[in-house]
Amino acid sequence: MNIISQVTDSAPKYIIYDFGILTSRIHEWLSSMMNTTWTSVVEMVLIGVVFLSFYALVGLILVYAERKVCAFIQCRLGPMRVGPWGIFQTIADFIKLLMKELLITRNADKFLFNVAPFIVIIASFLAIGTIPFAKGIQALDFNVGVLYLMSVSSLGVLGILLAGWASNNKYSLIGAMRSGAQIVSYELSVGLALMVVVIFAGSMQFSEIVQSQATGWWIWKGHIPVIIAFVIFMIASTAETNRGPFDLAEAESELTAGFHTEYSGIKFAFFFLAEYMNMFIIASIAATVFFGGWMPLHFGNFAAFNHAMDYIPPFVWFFSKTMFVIFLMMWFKWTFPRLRIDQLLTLEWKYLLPINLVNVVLAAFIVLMGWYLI
Amino acid sequence: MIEAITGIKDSEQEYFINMGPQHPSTHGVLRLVVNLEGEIVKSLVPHCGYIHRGIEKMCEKDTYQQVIHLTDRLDYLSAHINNEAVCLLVENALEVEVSDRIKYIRTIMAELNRIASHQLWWAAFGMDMGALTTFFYGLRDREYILNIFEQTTGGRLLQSYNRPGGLMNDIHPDFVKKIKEFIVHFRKKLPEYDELLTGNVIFHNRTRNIGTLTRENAINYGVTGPSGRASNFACDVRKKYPYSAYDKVDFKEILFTEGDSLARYQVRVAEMWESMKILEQLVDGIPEGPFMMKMKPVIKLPVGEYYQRVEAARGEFGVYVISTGEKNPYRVKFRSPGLANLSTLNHLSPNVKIADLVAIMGSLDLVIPDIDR
Amino acid sequence: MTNEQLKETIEKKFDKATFDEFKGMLNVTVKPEDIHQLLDYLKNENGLKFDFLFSLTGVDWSDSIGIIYHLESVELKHVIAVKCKPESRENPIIPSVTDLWAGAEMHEDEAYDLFGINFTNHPNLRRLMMDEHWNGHPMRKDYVDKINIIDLG
Amino acid sequence: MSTEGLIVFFLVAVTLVGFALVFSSFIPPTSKNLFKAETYECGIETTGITWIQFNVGYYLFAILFLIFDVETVFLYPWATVMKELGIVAFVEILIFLIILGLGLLYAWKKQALKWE
Amino acid sequence: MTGIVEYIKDVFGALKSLWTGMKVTGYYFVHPKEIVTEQYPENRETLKMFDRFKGELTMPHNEKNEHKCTSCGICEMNCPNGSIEVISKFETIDGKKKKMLDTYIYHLEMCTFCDLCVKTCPSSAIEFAQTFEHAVWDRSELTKKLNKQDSVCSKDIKE
Repeated sequence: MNIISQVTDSAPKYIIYDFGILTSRIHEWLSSMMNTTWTSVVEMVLIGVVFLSFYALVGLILVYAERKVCAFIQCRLGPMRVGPWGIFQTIADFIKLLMKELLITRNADKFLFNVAPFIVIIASFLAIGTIPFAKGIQALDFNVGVLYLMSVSSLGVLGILLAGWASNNKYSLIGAMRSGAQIVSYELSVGLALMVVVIFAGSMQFSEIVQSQATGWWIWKGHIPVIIAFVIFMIASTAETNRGPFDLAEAESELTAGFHTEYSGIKFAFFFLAEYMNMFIIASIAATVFFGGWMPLHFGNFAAFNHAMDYIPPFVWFFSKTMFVIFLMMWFKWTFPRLRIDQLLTLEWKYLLPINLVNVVLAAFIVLMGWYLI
Repeated sequence: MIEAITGIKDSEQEYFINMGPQHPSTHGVLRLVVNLEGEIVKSLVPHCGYIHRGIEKMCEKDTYQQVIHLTDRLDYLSAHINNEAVCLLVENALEVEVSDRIKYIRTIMAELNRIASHQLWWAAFGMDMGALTTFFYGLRDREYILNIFEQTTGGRLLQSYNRPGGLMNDIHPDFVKKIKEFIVHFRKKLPEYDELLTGNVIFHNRTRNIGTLTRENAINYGVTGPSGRASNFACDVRKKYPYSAYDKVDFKEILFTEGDSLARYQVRVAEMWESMKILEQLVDGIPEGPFMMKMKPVIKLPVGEYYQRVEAARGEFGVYVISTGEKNPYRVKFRSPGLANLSTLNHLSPNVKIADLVAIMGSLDLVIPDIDR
Repeated sequence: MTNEQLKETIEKKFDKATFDEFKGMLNVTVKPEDIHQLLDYLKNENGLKFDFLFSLTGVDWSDSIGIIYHLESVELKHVIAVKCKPESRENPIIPSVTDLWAGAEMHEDEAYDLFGINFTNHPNLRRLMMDEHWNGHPMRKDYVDKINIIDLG
Repeated sequence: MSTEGLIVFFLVAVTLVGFALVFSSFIPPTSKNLFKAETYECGIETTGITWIQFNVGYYLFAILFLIFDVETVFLYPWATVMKELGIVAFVEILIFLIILGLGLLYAWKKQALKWE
Repeated sequence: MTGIVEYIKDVFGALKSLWTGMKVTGYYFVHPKEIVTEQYPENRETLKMFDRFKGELTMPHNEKNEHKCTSCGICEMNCPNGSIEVISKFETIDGKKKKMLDTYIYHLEMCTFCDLCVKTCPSSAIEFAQTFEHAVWDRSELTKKLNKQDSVCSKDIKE
């Protein structure tokens, strides 16, 4: 294809597929047809539609994947009825939830009760824009990408807090309070764990972080501090997304359903969807930062092997890495018992935070001494 | 602000929350009215009776054979052991000596039932703690036992297999083979239980030093069974007053001294091993003999009062019968282990968190129909 | 201690108590005014040490309504049944033993609920099984409830 | 592109939820029932009010969080330029982190990191 | 210093215990052979209950439309829940008045499957069938008449 041949002479050798060219072609084509304002309007509508459909698709796939993974872990088959191997189960569920009556309890704070699902969805939707799926496929490429992502992703918990508070249900309220405690704690660890890679990469921009891993992923290149950071990031981000074993805000054996006890129909579905999208976002960030994002796997001097790897499209690399991390998170959830609220805080403040601080210093030291692979 | 709305002073506001009757972790329809301070339980009042069926009253109208099927429905997870208690009571009252075959089969069935009960408890306890996978592993292994039950007795959960004076049917020809298969299977799977929960650091921290019951309190509250033995209270009726074939087998009474939720957990897991040992000793040597002794079609107990104790999966199960010489008992009382175990919840719950309350309830292994009767 | 010895020991202290033995179980029957003292004695006396109350049963003897306590000594391994028969059938009053055995609380609640036995000094006497506003005490022999009970007899 | 992109993403998310909510409040069958609007508390009516002041036990954590979150924001610019500045940056941040670490240690020793 | 060593030991011990648990679940994830799900409506043909399974009470009839019930009422007497009603009639055969079964009513909704009726039946006229799909739309459908239309009692029929 034209795209590939163009790239090979100008860009460095390892990038075969550059979607930046595709997007700029579309941009040129659009601007040749209409004036600048309309071009950008059409582009934005395009971006919105593409990401919306992507968002919905990922949500459906992840719910299905979770049900199958947990079923296999539990010696079950999982959904098998709707479609072959039950692949249309989530679509059926979605339609069912859409057709359910929306209930609001009598004493609820109706405005906040309705606002809460907006917040969780907005938070996850804003975050998904920063993820670099391939070279050139990234809607929002800020130079403070990591910071932006942290700030946006912590918005979601606000929705959970509001949902729990507005329901006027005692279980929901306790669930909301718990999620407050959780966000207060684990925000720090996510930030500090990502900081380790920022130190190595020397940039907070996601596209540059990916570029810096062209010669090798940070989890190899940065060895000990990055591995520690990855473990901490996995723990803390699982907590951030309110997933088991940190699902204290839901805790169905203690608080029946926690913050979403009173939600029904599509409103409940949005909380559900947001949880899975957050999982996807966290996983793709982990893939981007620690496993090189869409960068193919390269081994030192095996030129033939590296070249072969280059031909696998970046989408495949990105999604397989993301799926691996998502699988890890599912594996955690279906293995471990839930933590208690004080243990949750102990884990953060007495274990993750001190280790993290030491780890940041260690990473800085290693960068200083140049003991990492380039 | 709230003071202005409600007229209640901030310091006097009480936060009451109903756990149950429709709550996932009460395993039935128990209702706990919990007074909370934030996450911490200040006090707790259990309300029972949501599944009260008046079984004791119903027994007064039934013959002794008909009482059996009601005992199934007390602690449905140790249905077989409850049946056995009534049968032993009638046999002792009429001074009927049952054959060794009956004794052996009863003991095997009781131990299978105990394992099945503990498996379900383990499964549900893990689920209470948030580890949902344990539920399926526990039920998967329990299925083997239920199949053995079904093949011989025709019932999976409620068997009504024991009859005063013997058994309903003889064992199925495959009975021994299937038990041996089960033992081979379960000896492989039981270590997984330990790997999944017992050693897990989260589980350990959630249960250690939670709901500690001292030996004095265990006796004082009448807590029996695994929960009592976790507090070093040697309350095993199988050892104290051996019945059926328990005097012929060699097994350990599991005793722990800690008395916390973890100890209660460990006692039950260890008891599964012990029960398997009992099964192994008995299953090969089931003697020949009749499976039903000769009994009159209408059983009338001599005038008097009878008490029979057996060790059910949750503790000491007792049947107290006053007979006036009629074919119906005059008064039947079932000493349910559940009610005594529940009464400690009051004592154990203050100053624990909600999550701990769930852990304590799970470790006490409450079965609500047993409490309500 | 054998049942004979038990009988002698108790008789020395409580001469009004009546004794009978059936199927190896010693039964002691006392009036409500002595019951608490007797149980206290049984629990705390050195040679007796009946510290495990394994059953507390309400009984309707048709002429009276009372309680049977089944006691066991964990250490000395002997058992005894203590009966208490108040005079009044309509309103039997028995002192509570919750101060001796904390576990008796819910059993006494149950006896109150189903038999209508009033326990004095009970910390929180309430209906355990039935609805709070239930009329009557279902386990009494003369209790009739035409609406709720399917009569099988 | 970035700022406009933000607005686009925001609007798309709002439209998605808003449309679904509007759809869901008109299309599905509804039925009126007094008890439907009851708060769920395991099938029992709630006693007392839900929104009262109660001790959630993490006030101190919230304060600590503020301190450390600000610190993280401070650290990010440093992390970005750490490679270029070298030893100076390292020593400076080491001092900064040691002071912070001492603070955490102090809070730890003072039992502030204990849920009450 | 020992404090720090303990601390590090704690962390690694915890991680190790988590890994042990993950090994178990991971094992099952990659071993689909361990799956125990039975796909119920699909396996109807192969699904066979044990002979002794107590599904519902039936009264076997032979091809001549005969059953063994003599209408003695022992099963009704033994049933703890009153789920059996035996309605008998008197017929004069060869000049002798004989008790015959008119209708044998079985309330499946009340039955607790205690097996007392089958075990006490002196003529082995009733037995439990292995059916288990009892769900119906209306409770009254669970009240069944066990003897077929115009069936007669014959003590000597062979099963």
